Amino acid sequence: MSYEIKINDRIAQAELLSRNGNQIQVMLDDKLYELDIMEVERGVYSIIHNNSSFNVELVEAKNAKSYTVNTLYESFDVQIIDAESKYLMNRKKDDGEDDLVIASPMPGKVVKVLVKDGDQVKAGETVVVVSAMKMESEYKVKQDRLIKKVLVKEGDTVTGDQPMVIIE
Amino acid sequence: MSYEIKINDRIAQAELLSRNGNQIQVMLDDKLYELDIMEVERGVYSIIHNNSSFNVELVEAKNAKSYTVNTLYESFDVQIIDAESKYLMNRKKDDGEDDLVIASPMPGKVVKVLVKDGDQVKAGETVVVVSAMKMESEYKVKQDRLIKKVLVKEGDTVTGDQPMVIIE
Amino acid sequence: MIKKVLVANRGEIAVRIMRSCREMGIKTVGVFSEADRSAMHVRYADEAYFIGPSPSAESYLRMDRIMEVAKQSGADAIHPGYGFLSENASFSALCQKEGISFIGPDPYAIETMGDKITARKTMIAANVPVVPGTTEPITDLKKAVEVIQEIGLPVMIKASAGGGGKGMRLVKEASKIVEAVSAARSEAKAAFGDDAVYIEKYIASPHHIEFQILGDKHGNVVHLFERECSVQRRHQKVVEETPSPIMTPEVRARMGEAAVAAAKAVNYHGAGTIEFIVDDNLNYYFLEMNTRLQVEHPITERVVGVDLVKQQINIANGLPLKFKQEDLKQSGHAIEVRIYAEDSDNNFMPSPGTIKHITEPLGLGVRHDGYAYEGYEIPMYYDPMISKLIVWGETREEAIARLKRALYNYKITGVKTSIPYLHRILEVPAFVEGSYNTHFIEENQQYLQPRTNCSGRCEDIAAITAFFDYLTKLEKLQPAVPTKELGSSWKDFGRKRSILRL
Amino acid sequence: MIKKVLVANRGEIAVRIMRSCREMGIKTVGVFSEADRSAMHVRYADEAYFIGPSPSAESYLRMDRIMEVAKQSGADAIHPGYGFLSENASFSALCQKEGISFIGPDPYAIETMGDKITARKTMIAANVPVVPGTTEPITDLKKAVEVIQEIGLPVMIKASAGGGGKGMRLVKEASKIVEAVSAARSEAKAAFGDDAVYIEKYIASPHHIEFQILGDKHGNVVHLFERECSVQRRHQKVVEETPSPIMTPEVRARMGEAAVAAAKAVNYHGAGTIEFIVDDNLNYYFLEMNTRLQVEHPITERVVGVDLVKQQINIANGLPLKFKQEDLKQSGHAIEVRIYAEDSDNNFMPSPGTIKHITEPLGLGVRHDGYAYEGYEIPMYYDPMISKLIVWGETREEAIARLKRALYNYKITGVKTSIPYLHRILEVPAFVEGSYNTHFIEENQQYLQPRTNCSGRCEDIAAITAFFDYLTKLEKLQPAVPTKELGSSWKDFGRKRSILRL
Repeated sequence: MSYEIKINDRIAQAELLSRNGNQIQVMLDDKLYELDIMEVERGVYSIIHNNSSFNVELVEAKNAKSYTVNTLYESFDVQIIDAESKYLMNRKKDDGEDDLVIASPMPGKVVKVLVKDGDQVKAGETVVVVSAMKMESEYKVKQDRLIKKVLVKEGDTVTGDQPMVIIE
Repeated sequence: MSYEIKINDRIAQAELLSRNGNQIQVMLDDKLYELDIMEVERGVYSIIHNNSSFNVELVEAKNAKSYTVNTLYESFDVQIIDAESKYLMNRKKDDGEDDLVIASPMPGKVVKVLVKDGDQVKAGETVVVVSAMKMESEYKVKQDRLIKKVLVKEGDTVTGDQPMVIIE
Repeated sequence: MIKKVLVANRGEIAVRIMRSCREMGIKTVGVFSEADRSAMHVRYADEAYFIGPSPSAESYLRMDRIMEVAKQSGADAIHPGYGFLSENASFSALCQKEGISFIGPDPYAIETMGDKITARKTMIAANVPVVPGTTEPITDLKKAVEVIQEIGLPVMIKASAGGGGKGMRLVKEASKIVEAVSAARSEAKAAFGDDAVYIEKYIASPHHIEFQILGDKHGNVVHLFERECSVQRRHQKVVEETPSPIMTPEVRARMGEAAVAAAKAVNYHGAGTIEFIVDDNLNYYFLEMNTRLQVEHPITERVVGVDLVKQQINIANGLPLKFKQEDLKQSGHAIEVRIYAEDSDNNFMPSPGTIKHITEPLGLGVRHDGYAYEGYEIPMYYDPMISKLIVWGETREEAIARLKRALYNYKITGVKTSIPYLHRILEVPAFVEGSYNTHFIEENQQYLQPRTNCSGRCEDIAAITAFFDYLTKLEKLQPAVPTKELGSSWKDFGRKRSILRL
Repeated sequence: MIKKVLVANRGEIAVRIMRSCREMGIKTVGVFSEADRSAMHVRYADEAYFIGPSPSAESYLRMDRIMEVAKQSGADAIHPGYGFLSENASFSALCQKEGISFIGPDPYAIETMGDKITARKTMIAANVPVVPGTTEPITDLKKAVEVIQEIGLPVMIKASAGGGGKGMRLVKEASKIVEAVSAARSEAKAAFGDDAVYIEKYIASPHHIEFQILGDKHGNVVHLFERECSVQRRHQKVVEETPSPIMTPEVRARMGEAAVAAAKAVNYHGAGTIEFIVDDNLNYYFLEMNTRLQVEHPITERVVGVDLVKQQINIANGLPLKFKQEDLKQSGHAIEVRIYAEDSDNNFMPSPGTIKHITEPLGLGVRHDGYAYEGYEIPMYYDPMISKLIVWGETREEAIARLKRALYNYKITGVKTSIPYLHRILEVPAFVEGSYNTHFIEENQQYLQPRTNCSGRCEDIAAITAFFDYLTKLEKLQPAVPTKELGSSWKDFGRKRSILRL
């Protein structure tokens, strides 16, 4: 089965052709890769390709299908796109620019909540302000929106990726 | 509920009296311990007792109820004894000295298998020889036994605690 | 003699201090805020006491709580580390009053050096060069011109009431003096309603070079040579090295003497640092004194071969310094980099979070002072520094190569770190040549942007690895393959074992 | 100049060599056996090649396979590390023949020093002191007595055909000579049917002290001072330190000269070690030469400030040594301990297995050379050494304190290690005083038994922690608490997320 894989801005076709222990054959777009691949530590892979040795670290991002992938000095955002992801991506496109959920990408403390359930907000309006390590970040909507549910209050500590406000 | 805990050769009564976040009260035999306990890394606990700071590492031994516990310079074998363990311990006593399964305590290579399914062996006879890091260990039976099933063959690599021979 | 030290700090420095205490057979007492229950210093200390909520003002800055713990635990000394209470004269005084040894200078030295104006006056009195300039506001054009001629060009004119660049003028040519003074004054008047100005020597290519000093309670003071700290971002040091690549033996000797004189001027005891601003011709001027241990102290320790924390404790114990100036020398080259939890490529945004995986660099010439561990959540309340990596080499060239090798092998996942950014700094030509000043980061932006070090193959392999991991996870969700038939005893055993394993 | 090095080894030494290569900008090629696919040296190398099954004879000792990989990868040099092919003259010769630089001495030096008798004769010719004794069997009582008088008492008489203590006699007094020789001979006759004996000077309190040397291809040889390696268990070094606590500057200078002479006697180039046996009066005798890098080389690197692997590569490149004898000096004190995966309290049984958790010691004066990582399974086919911990201190006392601090903070779970045993060694009075010889471990058994360092509280806390962990696991098996009601959008979102998370 062929999958679509999003690497930063590129979308590539990937298919696992064979697997025999550590030895795998993968077709990535029109290139055939024969790799010796092994998870040596949790989330750390050792890969030997044509006798070159690579260390690749995977950190799961938002969900099991999206990764931050670190190679020697580089970092890639990689997303595996299956039917469900496609559906969600299309739906998101239809909705315009906003995510349906405003989440803090990093842990912090909610400094200000500027809306309440049922509020109508205008494009560009700030919804919530979060402080982490003495820096404040403002979270805004990009379109006119209805505030469906506010999930945090001022003073709350939020973890990374914790939903704070649901909009419609 | 009170549990029996085996620490090396001592058997103690333990009961969790209360728990409030990291703060716990445990009765161990006739001593009351009020601890601040926290798993800080996988299998590593930080404990503060009367403001003394302890680091305790747990390594699961044969099963989820037995641990090797490392404190500063010491190592303890700790086993939680519940109804099931008691039953097994009693049964083992009835059986005499042998375990029903001969397992290698460490990874190694099977050098010799001296028995086959259905063999009758005498007390003290060697059943299997395992080599690890150039040292050979002989596994013997302590009583006259019937070999029920041999699970390994010469040249096999065994992991720690892997059953090799089942006896009756 | 000190037998138990309360370390009134957190993070890497708390652990670093406790290490030296342990080597000296001294017991340690840690204190912690709510956010720090699982922090390494709590785990490393012999005793640990909770002192309050996460914000520093409610915990690590609470002198009363800390003093209470000192008494409760029977600590006979307090080490403040750096930051927090380390340069707080009242805390030093409180310790004095309570009869607990403060491992640092006395309140007088902290106070004198803590106030810029007093410090400047004290240095002038001690014949330590300061940046030439006026200490009193000038309200008169003629006086201003006179002063400028006295100081010598170039100079910077600054609005006395000012800030934000308003009323500031740089003057490089004699013909522009009058014009510049007038312009600055009228701009200051318009902006702040006050046309008084200060005049200061302008240093076009400033180097930040500091000297480590140690003074005992018997009046002996020595210096342990310099540290070059010109690689700074927003006045925050990023890379430090010793020896300074621009230093000469003659200037080093003279600056060292000035540093010792500066410390003696305030009867200094303990470890301290004299910061100088140095121009390209190696003219040096006193900037300020840090009356505590510096973050970058390890490079001095490595090149001079002295444990500065142990020296601090010995001094607090009233022992005389066991070495004289002539016993000390620099050997080889050391560099320190500070690893921050930050997204260096995204405006250096702090990146708090949980460390998922950490691989520390090892081997020859590598020292690592950190406090993070796998599963540790870097709290958002404090400085986002994770660790300091210190390398030593026979030569500067070797030290740079070694640092690159160490950074290459230093892996932290879970949070973004400054490691890639630091690696880029080490490859900037001006850094490699050792010819840089405090404008280094600003001036070398083109070298400091994220780059692609790896061919398309790298990207492909990254994609394939994620893909493979995903497939493996999917597979694990399938029902397990039925186990082989092994006879009834074996099945029994298997069942029993799976029960035992919960 | 060498651009790509094949490292024909595994474990910590392979990684250590690759580190120096990386600092020099040299590419590295790793080779691995079946058991080593996940080993650190495979991950660290730029390139990695599979060379055969796990047993060394079928992989790391396969000269042909290694040479094939060298050619396939375009490596221009091979570093053999220690062990495996490092002292194999044929391999050195094969490299010569194939035009690939062998980073080590030429076949002649390896061969000459590899054969005990030839080495002894070569040393005698070079005026390097050897242990006085006979090289030919003696079959005659009178001749035996003569030789003993020449060598001087005490001597050991050994059966020529012998072994297992049979036919061995220690003679301390002149009056017992004839009796002892006769007894040894008749015992030897009875046991082996041959009454020939050897006679050797007996050293009652032997110290194992070795000198590091470096020789280039231009005839320059220097020594990098001594290493004291008398803490041995079954001839296996356990703790090494430099300087030796029994050394004097005069003897050091003379032994250094002897070491240089020994190396010159075989036109040695590369890094090598001259091992001496030394008595309590500092009489020293050549024991053997190791024509390779030693396991304990890092203590020399630390105290002398030289990267020995880089020197080896420079020498292989044909460069002259960049320092003379008078440029080298020792500064401070360094100690190395070897961390083994073993059960030291259970007859030192090897303890292979999977590393579950590892916390490496950090901070001032600590070097760590290892190759294990979390999740790594230590294979059963090779030496069970996990890592080497090297510390430096201004003084021997500080180095010991630092080593104890580092061991305290070094945690490895999953396998048993020698860490607690090493800690006990550091507290043995004879070690603390620095007055020990190769009988140290034997003679100090009473100090080396496992002890209880902790009160009954420790045991209780161990029990409670396990108990608590068990209860927590039990709890996790209970059905989860239902999630809070958060409105339909939120529930939808929650559901979606849990799907996304698989």
